[in-house]
Order: sequence, then C-alpha cells, then structure tokens
Amino acid sequence: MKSWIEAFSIIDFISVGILLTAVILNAFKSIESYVKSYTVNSWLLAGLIAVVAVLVGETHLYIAALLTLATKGIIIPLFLRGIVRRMRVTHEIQPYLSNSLSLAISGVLVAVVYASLKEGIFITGFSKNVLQISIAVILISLFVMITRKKALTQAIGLLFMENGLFLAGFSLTFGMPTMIELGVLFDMLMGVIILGIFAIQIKRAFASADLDKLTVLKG
Amino acid sequence: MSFWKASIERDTMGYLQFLIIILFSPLVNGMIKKLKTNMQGRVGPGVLQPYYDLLRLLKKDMVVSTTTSWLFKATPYIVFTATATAAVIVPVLSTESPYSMMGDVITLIYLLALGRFFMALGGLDAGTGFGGEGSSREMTVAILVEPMMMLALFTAAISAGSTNIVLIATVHPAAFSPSHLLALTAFIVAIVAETGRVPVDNPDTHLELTMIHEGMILEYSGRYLALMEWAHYMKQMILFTLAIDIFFPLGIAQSGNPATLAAAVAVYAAKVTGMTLLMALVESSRAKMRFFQLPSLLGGAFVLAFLSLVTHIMMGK
Amino acid sequence: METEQLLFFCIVLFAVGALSALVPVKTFRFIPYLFSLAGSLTFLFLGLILTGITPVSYQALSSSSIFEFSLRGDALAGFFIITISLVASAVSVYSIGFTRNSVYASLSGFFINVLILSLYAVVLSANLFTFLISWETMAIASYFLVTLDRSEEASRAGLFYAVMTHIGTAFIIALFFILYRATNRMDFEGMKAGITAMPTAVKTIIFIFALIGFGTKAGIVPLHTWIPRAYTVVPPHVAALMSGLMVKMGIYGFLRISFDVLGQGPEWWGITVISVGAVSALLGILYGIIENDLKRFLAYSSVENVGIILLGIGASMMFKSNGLAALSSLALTAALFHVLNHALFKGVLFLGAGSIIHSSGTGNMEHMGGLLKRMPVTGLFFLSGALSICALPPFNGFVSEWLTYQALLLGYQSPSITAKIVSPLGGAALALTGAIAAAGFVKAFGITLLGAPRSDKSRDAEEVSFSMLAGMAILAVPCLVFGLIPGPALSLLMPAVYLLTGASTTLEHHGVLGIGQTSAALSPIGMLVTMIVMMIAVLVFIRIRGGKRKIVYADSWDCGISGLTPRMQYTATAFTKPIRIIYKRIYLPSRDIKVQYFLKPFFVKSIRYGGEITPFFERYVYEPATRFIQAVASKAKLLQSGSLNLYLAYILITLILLLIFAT
Amino acid sequence: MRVYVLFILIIPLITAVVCYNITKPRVVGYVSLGGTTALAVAASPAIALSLSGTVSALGDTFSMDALSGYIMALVILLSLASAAYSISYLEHEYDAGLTNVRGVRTYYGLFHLFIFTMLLVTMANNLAIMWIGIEATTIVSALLIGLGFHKRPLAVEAAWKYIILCTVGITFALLGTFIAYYASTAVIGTEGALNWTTLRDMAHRMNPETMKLAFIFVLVGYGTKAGLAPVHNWLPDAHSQAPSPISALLSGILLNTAFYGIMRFVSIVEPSTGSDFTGHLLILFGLISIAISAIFILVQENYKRLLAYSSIEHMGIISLGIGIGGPVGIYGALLHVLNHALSKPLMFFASGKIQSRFGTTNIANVNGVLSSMPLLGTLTFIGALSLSGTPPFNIFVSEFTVLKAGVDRGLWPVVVLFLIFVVIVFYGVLLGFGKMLFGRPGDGAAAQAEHHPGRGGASEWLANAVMIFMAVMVIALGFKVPTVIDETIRTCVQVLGAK
Repeated sequence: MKSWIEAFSIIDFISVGILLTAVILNAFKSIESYVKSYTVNSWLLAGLIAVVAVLVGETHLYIAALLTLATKGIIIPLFLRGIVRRMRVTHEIQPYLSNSLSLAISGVLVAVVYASLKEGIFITGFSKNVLQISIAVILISLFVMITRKKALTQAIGLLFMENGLFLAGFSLTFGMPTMIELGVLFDMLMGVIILGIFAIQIKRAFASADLDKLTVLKG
Repeated sequence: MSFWKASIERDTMGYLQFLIIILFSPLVNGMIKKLKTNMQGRVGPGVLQPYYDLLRLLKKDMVVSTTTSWLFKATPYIVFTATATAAVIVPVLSTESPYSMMGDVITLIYLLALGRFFMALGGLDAGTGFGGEGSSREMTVAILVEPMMMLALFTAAISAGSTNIVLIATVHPAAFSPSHLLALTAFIVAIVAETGRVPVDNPDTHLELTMIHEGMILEYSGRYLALMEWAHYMKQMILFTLAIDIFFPLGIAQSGNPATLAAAVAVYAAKVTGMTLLMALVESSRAKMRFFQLPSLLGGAFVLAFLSLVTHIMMGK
Repeated sequence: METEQLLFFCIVLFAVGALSALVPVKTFRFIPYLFSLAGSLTFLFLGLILTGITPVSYQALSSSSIFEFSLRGDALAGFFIITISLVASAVSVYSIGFTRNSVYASLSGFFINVLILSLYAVVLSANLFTFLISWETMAIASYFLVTLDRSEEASRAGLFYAVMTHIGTAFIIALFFILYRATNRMDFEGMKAGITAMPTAVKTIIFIFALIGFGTKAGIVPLHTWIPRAYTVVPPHVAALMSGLMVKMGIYGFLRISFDVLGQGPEWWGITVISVGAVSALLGILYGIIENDLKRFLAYSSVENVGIILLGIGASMMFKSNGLAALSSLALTAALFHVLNHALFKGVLFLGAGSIIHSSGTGNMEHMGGLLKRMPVTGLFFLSGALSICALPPFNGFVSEWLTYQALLLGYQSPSITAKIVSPLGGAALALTGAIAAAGFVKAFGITLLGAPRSDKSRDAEEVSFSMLAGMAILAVPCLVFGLIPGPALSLLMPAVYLLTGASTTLEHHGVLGIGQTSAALSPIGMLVTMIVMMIAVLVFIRIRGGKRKIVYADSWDCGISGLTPRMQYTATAFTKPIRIIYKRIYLPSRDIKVQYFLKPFFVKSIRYGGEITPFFERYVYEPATRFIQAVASKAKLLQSGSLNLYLAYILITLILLLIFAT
Repeated sequence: MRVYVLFILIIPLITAVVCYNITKPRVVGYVSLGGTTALAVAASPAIALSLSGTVSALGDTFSMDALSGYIMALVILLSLASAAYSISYLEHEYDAGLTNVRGVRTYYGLFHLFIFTMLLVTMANNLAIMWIGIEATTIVSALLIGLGFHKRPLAVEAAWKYIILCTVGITFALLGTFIAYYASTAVIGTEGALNWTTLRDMAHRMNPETMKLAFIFVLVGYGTKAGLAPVHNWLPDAHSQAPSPISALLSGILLNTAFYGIMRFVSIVEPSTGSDFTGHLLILFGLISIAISAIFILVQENYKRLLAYSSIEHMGIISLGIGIGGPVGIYGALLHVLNHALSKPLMFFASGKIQSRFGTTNIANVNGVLSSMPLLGTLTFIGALSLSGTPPFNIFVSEFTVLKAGVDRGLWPVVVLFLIFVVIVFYGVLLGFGKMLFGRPGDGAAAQAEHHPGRGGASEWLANAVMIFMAVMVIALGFKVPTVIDETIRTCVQVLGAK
C-alpha cells in the first residue's frame, strides 16, 4: 500500500488538485460554485491527511482526517449553504479585476512562492512541493479575498486560506499533537460561524452584502 | 584704578569750566541768529537777545493745560538738569577735568537722550495734536541721528583707544587722518539735526506742518519755557564743544597754569565762533527739507561714518 | 552640606504651595502665593550662598536603572537663582492682589508654583535627564498658563508656543545625545571633562543646535514668533515670569553648553552670535514699536533685549577665542548684568501693564490715556521701568548697556579685521535699537498714561490694590539702586563670569565704574549728585530772578475752535507712522482707506483708515511650512480609504516584499 | 505542578457565565467587578512567583516566567480598571436607552471571556496554544465591538474589517509557527517541539534560513494584530467604534499580548539568524508605524481615532525598542508597554466621558472641556501630554530610554527620524486635544452638558477614582520607576536573552 502510494506519488496529485481548486476560484462567478469548490478542496485535504496517516501510521492522524472531513468537508459547507439561502445574495460576483488578469496574477504568486522557498530551508519532510503548493494556496486565496466584493466570498477565501494552512501544517510536521489540532479546528469553526453572523448583520445594516458599501470608516 | 586720587589734585578751572557752557550758551545762539540775519541782508536782534528773552520769561506767570499731569511740570526741570549735567562732563578749556571719571561720551549722549525723552513726554501730556506731532517727529529724527552720531564717535574713540572725552582730547592733536574728516562731517550733520536747524527743522517757525522742537514745547510758558529754551541752547553748545574736543582739540589746555588757560580761552572762542559761522552758513544756504527726505540725508551721513570706521581700521589711523 | 537641607526645604515650600492651590475656596486663593514668596526668598538666600562657595553636588536620586536625577549648584546657577528669586518674589506679592477677584481658575496658583520651581530646577540641573525634565515641566506649566484665558486666541497661541518650544527641545535633545555619544557621560561636568578630544566639526554642530534650541526659548529672530502671540494672551503676572525669567533660561542653557561645556570655539561663533543678537535687537524693537497692544509691545521689546544680551555674549565668545580673557570677562559681565536688569525692569513693566489693563479694562493703547492722573503710583513705577529699559541714566539699564558698548568698542583689539568691523557695527546697532526703544516707550508711556482718556473705562480707572503696588515696588526700587550702585550687583555675577571665562575684573571702585583697558569711567552716583546740585541751583536761581509766579490753569490751545476732544489727540498709530514709512522695506505695509461721501468728491462723511504690516517670517516661513505638512498629511489620508480589499492588499504586498527581500 | 495556577483561567470563565445569567443591569456590573477582584487575588501569588522563577501547570502546557507574569499583571490591572469604569459607562448607556438588559449581560459575559483569552495567551508555554489564545481574543473582541450591546452599522463594519484582517494575519502567524515547529523537529524530534522553554534552550541549533521564513510570517501575522503599520488598518476603525472600556482594553493590552507573541519569537529566532535580521525588520516596522501614525494624527478629526493612531505610534516605539535591542533597548520597550498601558486607557476612559457629555466624537464639536468639566479636563490634559511624550510624564522616560539605546548603538538616522516624528505627533495631539480642552464651551456644548448631567452616583465616583489613580501613576512613573517594577523589567530583559 505505502509503496503503491509513493510509486504513483499520490500526495503530489492530491496537493496539485488542492491548488487547482484554489486557482479556479478566479474563474468562478457564482457563490454556489465557490461553496462547491471549497467542499471539494476540503475533501481532498481530508484525503491527503488520510494518505499521510497511512504513510506514517499514527492513529491521531486518522482522527485528524476524520475531524477535517467532518468540519471542513460537511458542517461548514452546509452552514455556508444555509447562509447563502438566508441572505438570498445576488449570484453575480463583481470582481475588481477581470478573470484572465487575476488568473495571471495568481500564476505570478505561485512563481514568487517557488522562488522564495530556496533550497536548504527544508531538509526533511516528505514533499517540498506540498509546502510550496500550500503557501501558494494561501496567497492565492488571499488574492481572491482582495479582488472580490461580496462579504461571503471573503469568508470563503478565508476558509481556503485555512485549508492551505492545514496542508502546510501536515506537509511540514506530519500533524501536530491532537489537542492542538482540536483547538485550531475549534477556533476556525467559531471564526466561520461568527463571520456568518456578521455577514447577515452586514446584509441587514447596509441592505446589501457588497463590501464597497463598507467604506464609511476612513482617514 | 586711580581716577579718584588723580581727580583730587585738579585746579579750580577744571572744576568750574562747565559754567562757561551754562552761561554763554544763549550768547552762542544769539550769535548764530545775528550772523544768519546778516547773511540774509537783515539787521536782526542783538546777540544778547536770548538773555533778555530768558529773563522776561522767568518773570511771567504760567498757563498750564488742565489735561496735564505732574509730569508736565516736572519735565522742564528734568530736561534742564540732564542737559546741565551733560555740560559738566564735557571739558571746555582744560583737559584737567575732574569730571572725566563721572562719565564718558556715551554717558553724555544718553544724558541728552534723557532730556529728549522727557521733552517728548511733555509734548504728549497736553493732549494736543501739535505736541504729539512734535514728539513723534523728534523721536523719529533721533532714531535716524543717534546710530550715525554714535558710529562717528566710535571711530574717534577707537582711534583714541577710549571713550573718555578727556583722553580723546589729549590724544587727538597728534592723530589727524582722513577717517577723522569723514567722521567729523557726519558729526556736523548730526549736530544740525540734533539742534533742530535747517534743513532738518526750522527754529524760527511755528508753522505746524514743519515744526518739530517748537511743537513739543508749544504748551509751555513762563519759566518752564525759559528752562526748555535754555536747555536747548546748552545742548547746542555742548555738541559744539564735543565736536571741538574730539575732532580738533588742538590748543586745549593740558595743564592748569594761567598762560595756557588764557591761550585755551582764545582758541576755544575762535573755534566756537567758527562753528556758529558754519551753522549760520548752512541755515541760510539750505532750504528746509521735507520730513521724509531726511532719511536720505542722515542715511548718507551714516554711510560717511561707516566709511570713516572702515578707513580707520584699514589704514590703522 | 547645609545647603542641601535648604534646597530640600525650598522644594517642599513650592510643593505645598502648589497643592494648597487645589483647595477650591475663593478666600484662600492667596495662600499659594505666600508659599511661592517664602520659597523664592529662601532660594534667594541659597543663591547668595552659591555665588560665594565652590560648586556643590547634591545627592542623586535614581529615576530608573538607566537615568537619575542629580542637582549641582555653581556660581552661574547661583546668579540665575538670585535673578529668579527677585522677580518671582515680586510676582508672588503682586499675584495676591491681582488674582483676588480675577476670573482665572485657582489652577493658576498651582502652575505658577510649578513654573517657578521648574525655573530653579533648570539652573540647578546637573545632568541632561534632569535638565530635560525641568525644562519641559517649565514649558508645560507656561503652556497651561498661556491658555489660562480661555479664549480661542489663547488656545491657538498656546498651541503655537508649545509646538515651537517642543521643536527647540528636539534640537536640545539632539545636541545632548551628540555630547553623550562623544563623551559617554550624561552629567555636564563629565561632558566638560570629556569634550577635549572632540573635533571642531562636531563642536560646531553642537553650537548651532544650541543656538537654535535655546534660541527658540530665548526668542531670537526668526524663532521669536511665539513670543508676541503668547504674551498677548497670557495674564500679565505670568508674562512677567515668562519674559523676565523663562526667556532667560534660554540664555542660561546657551551659556551652559557653549561656554561651560564646549569651552571655546573658533572666532566666527562669536561673530555669528553678535550678528544674531544685532538682528534680533533691531527687528524685535522695529516690529514692537508699531504694536498698539501694550503687552504685545513689551513682548517684542523682550526679543530686543535678548538681542542685546546676545551682543554681549557674542563679544565675549569672540574675545575668548582670541585669547583676550579680560575683555571676554568684561563682555560677559555686561551680558549677565543685562540679564539681571532686564528681568527687573521687564518685570516691573509687565506688572505695571497688568495694573493698567486691570483698571482701564483694555490692552489697546488707543483706548487709554490720562491714566497717570488716575493711578499716579503705578505710573511712577511704569515710568521708572521705561527709563531703565531705554537705558537712560541713572537707571540700571544704562549701566549694562554702557558696559556692552565698552565691550563692543574694545573689539578693535582683537586681531581679525572682521571682528574689528563687526563689533563697532554691533555698537551702532545697539545705538539704533536704543533710539527706537526710546521712541517706543515714549509712545507706550505717553499715549497710555498722558493726555486725555480715550475711553470711558480709562476715564474712571483708579489706582490698584496695595499688594500689586508692593509687587511693582520690589522690582522698581532695585532698578534705580543697581543703576546708582552697580557694585554689589556686579560682585554677585563676577563669580559666574570667572567660572565661564576664567578671568574676572573688578570694575567698580569707590562708586566709579572704570574700564581698565581704556580708562573710560562712569560714576552714576556722582551723576546723581550733580543732578541734585543742578536742580537746587536752578530752583534757587529761578526763585531769585523770577520771584514767585502763579500758575493759571486753562484748556490746551485749540487753535481757536471750540474745545478739544480726546479723539483729536495724537493716536498711537499716528505716533509711529513716520517710522512705518521710513522702514517700509522691512514692514511691507499695506493700507486700505474707505471713504464715504455725502457728495463726491468734496463732502466726506467718514474716512476709515486701516493699515497693517506684513509679518514677514509668519507669512513667508512658518505658514508655508505648516501648509506643506498639512497638504502632505491630507494626501496621505487616502492610504486609509476604508476599503477592506485595499487593506488585504497591503498585507499581501508586505508579505511578498518581505519574502523577496528579507529571506 | 501547581493547580491553583489554573484558577487564574477558571475564575474569568465562571464570572462570564454568572454575569450572563444576571438580569439586573445595575447589579451585574458590580458582580463582574467582584469577579475581577477575585481573579486579581488568585493571580497575585502566581505572578509573584513567576518573577523569581518559572511557574508551570499541567505538565509544561502552562508555564509562566517573569515576562508572562509582567504581561499578566498588566492584563489583570487593566481588567480591574476597565471593569470598574464599565459600570458607570453601561449605566449611562442603559439610561440613555442605547442598549437593553440583554445587551448589558452579553457585554459582561464577553468582557470576561475576553480577559480569559488574554490570560491564556500570557500563560501558554506552547507556541501553538499561545496562537489559539490570540485567535480567540480576535473572535471574542470582534463580538464585543460589533454585537457587544448595540448593533450600530458602523460598529458592524468595524468588527467585520477587524475579524477579517486579523484572521488573515493570524493565519500567517500559524504558518510561521508551523515552520518554526518544523525547524525544531528537525533538531530534537516532535517531543515538546513547540514548547517555548525547550525552544529557547536549543534555539541556536536551528536552521537560520527556516527561522527567517518563520519569523517573516509571524511578524506579518502577529504584527497585523499588534497594529504595526502598514498592516494596521483594522485598528483605527475598531478602536473608534468599540465602547470606551473595550477600546481601553484593546489598546492597552490586546496589542501588547499580540506583540508578546512577537517578542517570544524574536528571542527564539535571534540565536540562529543573528540579531541584525530581526532587529532591522522590527526597526523598519517601528519607524513606518511611527511615521504613518504621526501623519494621520496630524489631520485627525475624530478624537477616538486620534487615540487609536497614537496606539499605532506607541506600538511602533515598542517595536523600535525591541529592534534596537540590547538591555537598554528592551528595557525601554518593556517600560513603554507599561506606560502606554497606563496612559492610553486613561485617555479612552476620559474620552468616553467626553463622548457621553457632548454626544459626539468629532473634535470640532467639542469645546472648553476644562471650563465645563475641570476634573475630567485636567485628567485629559495630563493624559494627552503623556501620550505626546512630554516630560515630566511617564511615556517620555521610556521613549528617552529607547532613544538612548539607539544612540548607544549609533543609529543616528533612526534617532533623528524618531525625534522628527515625535514632534509631529506632539503637534497633532495638542492640535486636537488643545482645541477640545481650552477655549470656552460653545452654547451647543453647554446645552449638551445640560442634557446629559453627570450622575453623581457611586459608579461615577468609582470611574473618577480609577482615572485619578491612573493619572497619578502617569505622573509618578514620570519621575520614578519603582524598584519592584525596575527589577521585574530587568528580569524580563534577561528572559528575552539580551546580553
């Protein structure tokens, strides 16, 4: 099994998949597709953790995989769907930049990451690519948050960043002590819920979920 | 420091020479008037006329404005006293003056300034337009004259190495130089301005648009007026004497013996007459300037004084 | 060391005084001033001791493990302490009456105590930390007092003052740090010891910073602009403290750094200081004389006097760098004596102005007049102050200016041509300044106190309370005494002169001031005797020749028209009109005349004359600078545009830049 | 293993629950004050011990050294002050009908949760747990700002920006932590590889390149939370929209807890990368922060935002001090933490009073505070001068210490720039607060003051007492840093490993 995984370098495939699901955000237009893409991304992440678990054979990694699947793969997407339904947001996402341009820029970001992570920084660890991919995912999703106007889109961008973070975590450390993972996951869950609440509040207060209404506080 | 000790063994002449200025200053003014009228082809009053005026004024009652305060009445006495004290400082005939330790040329200038200060205040006290106008112009002229006069005196003082008039008078006969000529010219202009003569001021007019000195003392009468006029005469003679002491003191008595003193008297009289002649000449040859042309005249004088300073430093004499 | 207990006792007195001001009972409002009076008098005693003994260092207190407070008293400090004490005690007495039924908050008592104490602390500071703390405490207390009159103008003036003085402090901090870096010591003694190896270039930087930093406080042109603004709004008794003393702290700091610590520098330092002094003196009084606000005029005149003091200091530096120690000490004597004198007569002038404003209800000369009849004693004190500041004999101002003249004239003894020419010119500038000052004070005294009252409030003005008069007397009497008998005063400052120049000359001899080098002499007391004799003589003569004559009282001559009105008097504006015209190159005056006609062009209904001058430095230096900063700042506001996306972009960009350049 | 240390964490949780379940708005405030006092009592022995040595609990999950103790002491001190001040503030809001009972309860509940999270940060030995704590502070305080007890649109906007920006930042911080973890595992394997105590001991053996990368992410991450320019943008909005007692906590200690994270990392990273790398980055961020805040203070029209920018300036100064480093620099920075934690809350408390009097946070509409409210005016005057770094107030001393450190290392450009910006800040602060304090109260303002009469109730006295105490401290620390504090800070300096 292990040999099989390494032979087909499953890990790299999965991580590339994760990167693609992040890059594709630049092309999407509707929030539903954002949520879908996030779901896929989370499943891939959970899968990757499972694979790592197989490789390392540590029980707490299996737990971590299940937790990820449960929270990121199921609960949060459902929660997001609920909010999308409740807010009845317009499905059009008006980006500040055109899709092609933002795709190009995210390509540049990936390049920057590969350039900055020089040799000699990471000696051990099972895949250098995974780390670079994860950091790339983080930066790209931040870039998506920059270019999108809807409050909810930004929440999703944040979630993508966290997935990338998890990826980085596992690529670097084979997973951290269980208790810490729990804490981190819990924090993020809370964060998402509160973001959701605020998104609704914004919709109420400003009669739209557009962020360019949120520029009263300045100077 | 031996001023005190040295000043004890002076002769009486040294102690009393200032009386010459106090007593003969009206005469000098009379002489100037007489010469002026003669030059203009008129007869004019006698040279003793100022004395008669003073005595007449002393006998008159005084009319004082109800607006005025005590300062108005105090002013004539202060002005007279200040000027008289200035007269004490300047050596007239003999450099054996005990008063050289009482003050120097700067003190003298500032004593005259004290008089001017109070005269200007007196002018303002009656609360009339003329008084204010007179004071304002008097102080303005002073602003223009004082630095120039000081600079001229500084040049002399520097070349003599002291501001002590007696010292300057004793040193200078030896040292006579271009810088002195320049300084002297500047100083003459200063005298003309300070004594309120044409072209700066016209002593014989009460035309309100032109008068300066007369404007200030317009409200004064009786003995107050007498004191003011007398102080004015003294100031004039003091400045003459100062010019003589500083710029051509040749002939001033260096010791107390009668012969030199007699000579000194003659020389001094001649010099003063020369000064009066000069004043009369200036007054009858020039026309009164407009007030705001004065800066150009006095500014020019300032330049002369400055040049004299520079030449002295460059030529070292 | 017994002075230590004395010092401690003084500090306690002021502290208690400050706290007692917080008691919100109107009838107790005078108590803090009693404490400040007691404190000042005790400090006077301390100062007298310090001028007599070798320098004393006091027990240091640690502030943190890095810094400590330490005080040190030497002759220079002693002299300044005496100066402070004289003015402070007078102001304390004056304030008792002045604040009795004034609108000012009781906090003024608190801050006056703090201010006076901080003044003492500044001159006693032994290291830069203590100095800065005291220095800024002084600034803060005065800042609060400037804004004490709660008007918009006061608040603006206060801000302007605070910012100016803070900029000055920045320079002072910088120069202290340079000194600290070079000598690795924080106390002035240590710096003085370690300075020897320092290259002249660094010394020059320090000198220039000192000139700017302390000059801001002292109010040298063009850093003087805060002075007229602040003094126009500050209560007069505080103005006496600020102009008489706080401005002198600038002089003190400059002396401490450029004389005591730096030792001697190249000749051009002295010449620079002389030029700065001359410019400050001239422009100060020129701008002052055309002001019709009494306090504003006095403010400008203190700029002028700082200039005169700097003339002396500059001459002293010049001589010192040419190795003429005796002349250097003479010049410094003149400067320090003028410090003392200016503190005295400017104090009495501001207190007098306070009384005048207090009872005439206005600060504008155009609404005053005839006050000498209504408040004769105040008038007399004000007159004595005016005579002193115009350097007219036999008052103290004359003596110090006479000494300054002598020092400048002796400039010809220094080897370099520049010095030979510059110093007599400095003398000429001094003469011009004196003449303008005389004109200014003829106006200030004549228009306000003489003639007929120009407003109803001035008509029914009346003499002020006893304590205010006493306060003025405390300063006015020394003005005359030091003028007549300068010996004692000079002996007080001689140790300080010796400390700074390493030479001391006893000028005074049997009541005669004599300059050894030139045997120029001055004997004020002799002058006074002569005056008295003359006075008696002339009185007797008149009595004999003229007999007894009576005085007839009548209206002033009115050219035959029916009666003069106060509005026909010469106004303050008119008085200085000639000067405004003659010096129009400096004032750049602008005038507007509005004429209303019954029937053009002959029958005029009314003419309104409005003239104003261009405040050169404000308009062409300060305002542009402020506008520039404001403009840049408002441009920068776009950085915080309120768009969340932009903020996220900042994070991304920062990160990427760091990833690229920092790793 | 000392169990009572855990009480420090448990008490706030209990208080939070209790407060949330009390329905009497007048009572709940005093209950929360009581809870905070209990917390203070429970914490004091631990703090006292931590100053001398390390106090740990639950194995080495929690471990307090002098630095933790110092920061925790500040947290508790300010929680006390803020709890005491909150009473009158909320009573006023409640009477003015700006909030309801539910709002009050929520406020106090979240208030104590907030304290809990900050205590967690200070106690955590494990860097990841510290991260969890800091992230938790973001969530709770965001609720306090946005939903605390009045749902105003602007508050929601501020909270949204706050939570988005800080979460993004904090994500990078976690990434940095992971990388550091990786670096340490590379040396010692997974056991306790994130424990500060272990990391400190083998810091010099880690791979410098890796640690550089980690530090960059941590600096940007925690820097966002600590309000270092140019990633400070959430700060003015949040501080100006939060209720004044919360603004005080945010500015007074929340920023410091975030910066505490940076400090810990600096002392881990330095040994391997050398102090120049961290030092230059911190100095850079510090100077940028001071510059930007100076400019914004100069043109600020809203006094709560002005205070917020001044917080940025002071965080910049702290960062400068740590960056300059050396015993003196770090001493100055840590002393500055204390001074800023005294002056800034004082100003926020005072501005809260001013706001409730004049009903506006616009500088232009506030006039003559000194005349109409002498005590409050004087306190504000003291606070403003202290913030502008003027002697004889506390902040000058720490700023001067930082400057001295800079001079000792001969960093003249830094010193000069710092002096210039400080002058600008002084100008800006006085421009704003001078305008508010001096001058005569306009009719509008007087009317406002009539409309909101100051309630002379016990809560009012309590609030005034708190402010007076802080003002006294501000002045006292300007003259003398008490020996105990001096000792503490010097121990902290050793903890941070300054040679």
